[in-house]
Parts: sequence; C-alpha cells; structure tokens
Amino acid sequence: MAEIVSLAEGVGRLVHDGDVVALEGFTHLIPHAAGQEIIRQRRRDLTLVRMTPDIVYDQLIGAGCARKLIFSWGGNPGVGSLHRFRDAVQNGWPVPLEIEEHSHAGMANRYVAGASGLPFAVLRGYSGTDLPKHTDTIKQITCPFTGEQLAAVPALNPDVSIIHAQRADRAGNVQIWGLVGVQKEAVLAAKRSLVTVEEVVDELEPVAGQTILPSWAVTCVAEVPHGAHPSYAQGYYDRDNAYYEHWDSIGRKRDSFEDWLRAKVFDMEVTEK
Amino acid sequence: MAEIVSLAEGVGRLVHDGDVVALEGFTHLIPHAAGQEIIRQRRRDLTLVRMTPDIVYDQLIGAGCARKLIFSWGGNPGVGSLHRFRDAVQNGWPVPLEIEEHSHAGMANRYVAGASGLPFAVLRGYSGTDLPKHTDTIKQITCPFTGEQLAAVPALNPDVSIIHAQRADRAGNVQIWGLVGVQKEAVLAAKRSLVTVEEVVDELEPVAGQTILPSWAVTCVAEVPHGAHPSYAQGYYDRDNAYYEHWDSIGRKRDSFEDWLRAKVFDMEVTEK
Amino acid sequence: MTATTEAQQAYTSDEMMSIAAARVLGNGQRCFVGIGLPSTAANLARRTHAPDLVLIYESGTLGSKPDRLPASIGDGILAETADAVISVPEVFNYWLQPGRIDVGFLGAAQLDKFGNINTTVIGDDYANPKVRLPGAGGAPEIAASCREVFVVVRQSKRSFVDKVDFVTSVGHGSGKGDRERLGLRGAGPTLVITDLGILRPDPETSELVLSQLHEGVEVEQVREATGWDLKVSPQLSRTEAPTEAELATLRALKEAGK
Amino acid sequence: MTATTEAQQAYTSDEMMSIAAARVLGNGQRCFVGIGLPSTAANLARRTHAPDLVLIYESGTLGSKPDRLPASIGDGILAETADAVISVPEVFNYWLQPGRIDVGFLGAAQLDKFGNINTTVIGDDYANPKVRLPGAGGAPEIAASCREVFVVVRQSKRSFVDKVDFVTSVGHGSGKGDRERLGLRGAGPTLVITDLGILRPDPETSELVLSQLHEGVEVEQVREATGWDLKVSPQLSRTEAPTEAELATLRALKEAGK
Repeated sequence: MAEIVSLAEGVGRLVHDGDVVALEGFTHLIPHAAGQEIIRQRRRDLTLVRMTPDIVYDQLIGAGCARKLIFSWGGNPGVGSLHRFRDAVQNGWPVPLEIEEHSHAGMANRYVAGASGLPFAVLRGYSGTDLPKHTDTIKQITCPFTGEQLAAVPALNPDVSIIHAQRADRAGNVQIWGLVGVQKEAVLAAKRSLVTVEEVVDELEPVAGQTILPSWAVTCVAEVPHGAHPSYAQGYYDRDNAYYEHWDSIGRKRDSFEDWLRAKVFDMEVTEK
Repeated sequence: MAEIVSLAEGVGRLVHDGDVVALEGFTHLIPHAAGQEIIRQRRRDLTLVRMTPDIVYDQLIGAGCARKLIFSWGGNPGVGSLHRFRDAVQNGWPVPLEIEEHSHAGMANRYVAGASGLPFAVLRGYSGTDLPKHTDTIKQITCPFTGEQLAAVPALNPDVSIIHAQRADRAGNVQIWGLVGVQKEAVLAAKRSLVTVEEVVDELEPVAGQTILPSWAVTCVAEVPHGAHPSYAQGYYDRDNAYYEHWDSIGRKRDSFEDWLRAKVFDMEVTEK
Repeated sequence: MTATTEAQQAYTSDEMMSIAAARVLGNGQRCFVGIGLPSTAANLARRTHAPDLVLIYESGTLGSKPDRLPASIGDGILAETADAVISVPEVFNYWLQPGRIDVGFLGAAQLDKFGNINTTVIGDDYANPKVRLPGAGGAPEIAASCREVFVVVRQSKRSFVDKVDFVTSVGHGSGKGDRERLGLRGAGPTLVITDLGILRPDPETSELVLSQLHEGVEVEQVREATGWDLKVSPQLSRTEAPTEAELATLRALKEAGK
Repeated sequence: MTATTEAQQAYTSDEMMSIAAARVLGNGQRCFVGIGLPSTAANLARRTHAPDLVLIYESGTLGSKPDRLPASIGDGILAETADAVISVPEVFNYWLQPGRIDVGFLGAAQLDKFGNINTTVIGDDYANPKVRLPGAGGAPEIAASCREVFVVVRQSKRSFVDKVDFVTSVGHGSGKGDRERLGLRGAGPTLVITDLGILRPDPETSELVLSQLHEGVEVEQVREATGWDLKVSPQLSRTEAPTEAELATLRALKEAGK
C-alpha cells in the first residue's frame, strides 16, 4: 500500500544515484516540483526517461543530474529549443549526456511492455527512418503467422517512476483525469513509484474520464500543491504559457541558468527547513 | 460516420453468410437481441468469435447459424453447461461445430492486436498447457532482446463485431460505462460494426468510467431497448439471473430449444412486421 | 452432505470448505477471484478476518467490495463497488501478467496429483470428448502468473485423478522443477482446499499430500475420495470447526446473494 | 514578410500558407494534427469550410473542438472539448497504427525532394550535430500510417534540401515504390504547403514538384528558396488570395489563442 510522505522524503527514499528514473506527464501534470527536489538532493548519474523531455528535464540536465536520456521529443513546446539539453549533447556541459532516441509510438509501447511484464513490444514503426542506425534498442521481428516484418522495442522498467496527479485519498489511491498520457503505464512499469498530488482528500469523488491507480500499485504519495507548475492540473490551475516563454531566457545561457538554480532550487531548500 | 438503423436493417446489411462475427460483452451488455436477429435472418456458416460464448451463442449454435466457434470459456455462468454448444460439439447437431480454443488472456490479446493493426500479439501464456496441441493459432516467439520464449497469437479481425451499449447520440457516438470488457477492441478490430444501444439521446452526458467510441469508428447504431436481456445494462436494468437458470431447462433438450426458437425468435419476426 | 462428527454439527461440509478456504487468505492480499466456490470464500474472508483483502475479478474490477455474493463474475455490484474498473485486456496485461496478484483462487473440474487443472474436456479424445467442459477462461494465466494459487474444489475419485485428461492450467506439471522449466513465474498451487481437508505440495516432489483434515473427517475417507495413492503429511493437522461468527457471516452472504 | 503583389495585399505570406493549408482539408476527414502551423491550419479549416473535421492530437484527444488555438499539443482545451480522451499508448496503437486517420498534418525542420522529413539533427554527424533538433515525437508513425500526409513548412534553401541529414519521418524514401518496399501503408506526403506555393509528388518519380503558386509569388522566387533543382508541374496553378472571411477567422483564432 502506498505510504503518504513529504516530497523530500519520497525523493530521498525512492531516487538513488545511478537510477533509471522516469518523470511522466504529457504536457498535462508534469511533475516539476519532484524534478526540482531531485536537483535539490543532488542526485547524480541518473538515466532519465521521458517521452517529452521539456523544461523539467532541461532543469535536471542543466543541473548535472543525468548521464543518459531516453526520449522521443526534446523541446520547449510551442517555444523552441531546450538550451541546457543542447548544451549537454553538443558540448558536454555540465556533464556529457548520452542519448537513446525513439519515436513516441516506440516509447509508449516500451512503457506498455514494461507495465505488462513483457520483455518487448511490437509495433509498426521506424521503418525507413535513420533512428535504428543510432538506437540499438530498435530491432526487427517476424510475425510467426504472416511472416511480416515489424519493429520490436525492449520494455522500459524504470527503477522509479514519478508522476503528478490531481488527488489521492488517505489510503493512497490516486486519481487522475483530463489528459492521462502514459502515466499509468510509467508507474506500473517501474519497480518503485512516487506520485505527487495537488491534494490528499478523504474520498475520491468519481470524475468522468478518471484513471485510478490503486494504493497497492504505488509506493509513495506526496501532497505537493502546484506541483506541476508551469504545466497544469486540470480542475486546479491552467498552464502557465508565459513561463514556458520565460524559460527560454533562463535556459539559454549557463549563467542565467545557474542563477535560477541557486535562487529557485537550492535556496528553496533553506526556506523549507 | 455511423448510420442509425433498425436492428433488422443493421444485421441485414452487416452480417453475411460465412462471415466471421464477434458478439462481445463480458457478462455486462451482451448483445442478445442482435444475436436473435441473426437467427431470425437465418444466417449460416458463421464463424462465431467470443471470449465467453454463453446463452447468446448457445442460441446461435442451436439454431444452426455457426460452423465454427473461436472462444475461451463456453458455459452458462453460475449455472452450468451450454447444452446446445455441447450437442453441436459432441453430436454435430444441428450442424457440426469446429472449435478454436484459447484462454481469456489469449483472446483479449488477439482483439488488441486486431484493434492495433498488428498481425499478432505477444503474451505470457499457454506454457505447459495442452491448448497449443489442439489450437494451431498459438505459437512461440523469441524476444529479440532477451532471448526469452513467449506465446504469440494472431490478430482477430472479424468481418463484423456487434456490441450493446447504454446509449448513442444522434451523430452515432457511442457511450459505454460500467464493465467495459473487450468491446472497444472488438469494434476497432472489425471491418464493420453494429452497436445496439438502450437509447439514442441528444447529448451524451459524461459518466465516470465511460468509454466513447466516436461515430466514425462505428458502421451502424441501432436503438434496441433491453437489447442485452438477460444480461444487464448498468444504469438501465439488472441482470436477470433467473433467466440464466431458466435457460438451462430450455437448452437442455432439442425439442424444448426448438419450441423456444419458434415462439421467441421466429414468431417475433411476424410480430415485428 | 452434512459432515458427521460424533455430535452432529450444524454445518455442511461445503460450508466447512468455504470457511477453510476463507481462512487461508491474508488481510491486504491481492486475490484474483474465480466465480463459485472461490468467490464465496474470498467474500467471506473480506467479511471476517481480512477486511482489506483486495478482490480482483477478470471482468475488470480492482478492489470490489460487494455486500452480497456476486451472481456472476461480471455482476454489476462488482463494478459499482470497485476502486477501479478496467478493460478485460488491461486486467490480463497490466495486472495479472506482471505478477502483481498475490493469490489466484481457482476452482477445478478435474485435478491431478501435481495440482494440474482440467476444465476443458473429460476423456482422452479432445475432438470427441466424453464431456465437454467450459474451457480455460482466465485460469491458465492465473495459474501461471499469480504468486501462488489456491484451489478450492469438492473432493471425489472422479475429480481427483492421477493425471488430468487435459492440462488447462498448469500446477506443478509432472513434478518438482517443471514450473521453472516452463517459465512460469508464480509458485503454482500451494494449497488445495476441499470439503474433506487441505492438500499441499510436498516440498521435495511437488506431489499433493494430505496435510490437514477437517473436523469429523478421517484419513481413509479422504484416500477413498482420491484417484491416486494419496500420501499423508507427517505433520497432519486438524481444521478447527467453523465458529458461529464464520457460519453466520457465510449464511448471510449466501442469503443476500439470492 | 508581407506578400507583394501589384496592389499590396493586406495579408502576410504566413497567413497565406495557413489559409492554403486549411483549404486542402476536407470536411469530415480525420486529421492527426501536429502543433504549430498544422494546428493553426486545421483549426482554421474547422472554423471555415470543414466544421466536421475531426481533430486528433497525440496527447490523447479524439475530436477536439477548441474555440481558440491551443498553446500546446496538450492544452487543456483539447481535452475539455474532445469527444473522447484516451491514453497516449492508445492514440498510437488503436487509432494511428491501424490506418484510421485520413490526414497526418506535419511540420518539418528540413525536407528533401522526396518529402522525407528531418526533425532530429542538422549536420552529418549524429553524435556531434551542428544543431540538435527536438527529435521524432509522433512524426515517424504519423508519416507511415496516415492515409496521406500534408506537410506545412516555410520554404527556404536551408530547409528544402536535396537530401535530409537525417530521415526522421519517411516521405517517399529515395523515390517511387520505396514506401511499398518499406511496408509503409499510407500514401505518404501528397501535398507540401509552403509560404510560397504548394508542391506535389510527381506521379512517375515521387519527386516533389511545384504545382501551385500563391498570389504574387513567381516561379523563380520558389526555385531560389529550394535546395534542389525544383521542377515545375505543367499544370501549374495559382492559389486564390485569402478571402476576407478566411483572414478574419484566422486572425480571431490567433488573437484568442494569445
């Protein structure tokens, strides 16, 4: 059964140096607060997994937490590039970043395989693209009935997956609605999981389109209001589109990024105590 | 976009002699009325597909509509045997019935593969059982990454899938809630589909746990109140458990079954005109 | 079918079986429940010593909390009282297959000395069976993937056979080590609860041996209801008779389910 | 970037591009929409001649009906106005992969004469790229599986190249017949809509040729903005200038999206 913990405790207990860590949330419900807590706790050598490494991973990469990124689309959506990501890939700053690159369909299916306890997934994908030349986790497989050639990708089974959700009850059952992305699969694929939520409530009123992760499928739940900002939590707050634009000016230069890191991440540690 | 039709028209247009036909609904929302309409229209040589061929297929098999059954559990749930199914398998009455037998996990994954446009699905299943000795649609496949052996089953892509749902709007968008079974997959796997609904409404009010099949993913929708009886439609009526018991006395003997067929299926044809 | 003890007890052997089956479920366990005897036992456990037992039905419910016995595996009450309702493919792929379920609770038409289960055909010829049974349903993968499997079944020479006519769901195959060879990840049947007692696989051979006798049942009676030369555990124990509370709860559940 | 015609028109070439892209979408079509230029065009189409256009976003929305331009592919308004919200795996597996989508509407950082798209790296060396772009996203499978693909992209010598540095999404490969050889089931890019005109694959060679010029644009201008020796269709036609209604709707959409 999921334990209800503070964010600091959840990250402290579940995320270790060298872990394979997935933070998921497809535009909606991106676990930004948890990402910054990982920075604050100075985790290193992480293999970060995420379909869309947007601002949340630009921050982790810029802070030097990651040695590898497994992903399918790395950009600041609607704005442009992730400058910290580019700086790590192109210049190895602050540390070199190895990349393993897939398509969305491939990544989604890798999580599905992981959640399903299968070693691989099959899809119609990658054929004719240059991705298989550079990504050795894309292979071919033959249908045993038709002889057709399809793509195979290995399961993703992160050491820990972290997602943000609207709410949980006191038993640790987690409720999500709106765009649900690949979060259920990410949690079910992982060995351990942390779910940050907008609020912990007595009872989860049913909501149309909800997904429920039962308490026993989650390791820890932490109440973190506004934990998705600048992403959004449907029913709680809107996406802060201006912040995405603003991030471009922070992330563009190393020094402006380091100023932000000091002011908005590490100094927050002191405040919290 | 789905066309709204009468049940007779829907079956008449979509179900042809010799077709592969799936009627799905896992205990909940079994399309009984549609099954009886197929009998009434005297379809022959059908390959019937269904995870749980319960009363609805006992009726179709007893009426001589089927030449083959693809299934994973054939019984009268909570009551006992399907006597018409047994009579067809053991005595070839009224016509011989070929069977292709799987497990639930295998059947569910065959629909998933069909809905996904893949030729096959992979699962951990069948290992050590006697099913692969008798079912040639179970093969082994090797994971190209780990070398592990797993089971492979071919996609199911019925010529037509028929399901029952709570309601549709006038554009033909279909809404289902409660136990959703494998109906979405059955419809998406099929070349054509017929959805019978309790009612056609102006607007589909959102319901917690709902599944929506957009109009353009469905061929025809027919309004058939009580179309799942003796199964149930959550929010409309309960399961008629007594009828399941009662069916045992009807289906047990060929003559009682034929009386039922005349009185409750073929004579209804006259009534409807 | 009343169990006969010296003083005639006010419960049936079926009631003893359901109660014995309920007792083996631990509070908080995740239990994949087949309909019939397993469902009765699991619901009884939830109403007695295991209120936090998580009931999972293959119709797509996680954490159902019915206040009466469900009439079928897809009874509406299972969906209405569940923590989450999911599709059938998801039940099998996301919840059962990865080994998230502690106990698979199965019935059987025929069971052999290695706990293999037949629910497909009686007779040697699959194409022309003596009796055509319902078939596999979810059982093969429940038996493969749950951490352990409990079987609850009435014991008779006809149902407890040396070798099943058809292996629908693998128990311990042809003996110790077979599950590993077949790549089955759960422990397989660790308990077989009958109306006469409880059988457990021998740790050396995986053959089912009699390890517990219900009140008022003698070893010879069980051997006579077994189609192989049943061995008896040196640690043979006695099932405690049903308590009044257990009986009352079981009967209320069954009454409410009518 | 105002398009210059004899009488200076009151619209930009970007507006012309969006309007030309909107016009090619048929009412009732199912359109898989990328963010940016494709989303602008698709939403414009839905607000003008194609009210029943079905918008599908990879974030998991089927039939979104936003009343302003979404700021991102996962803008809340897409979920709130959708016929159905589904998971990301389901988008790709149940809806895109089986070929249920009529039109995949993509952008491109770099495009070559066979309509292959690069959104991964600029430069020859993947490990040490000149520019690291965002990567594939949903595009490879959109380009593979939609019945046809429309690309909307600003035209320049830098972006329209003889051969892309990296094939992220396959257009017509290295020419006619390549898609079939690769097992790609959709028709691939049938239209490339730019700020200067529209290119279509030659039926014989699948090479993109100029088939339509926007108002006020000359052939030579397009050839200068193309990195290969651009051929011109014998049936070269002229795009009609934006109507007032189109311009007003486009501007209102963009204004509301701010």
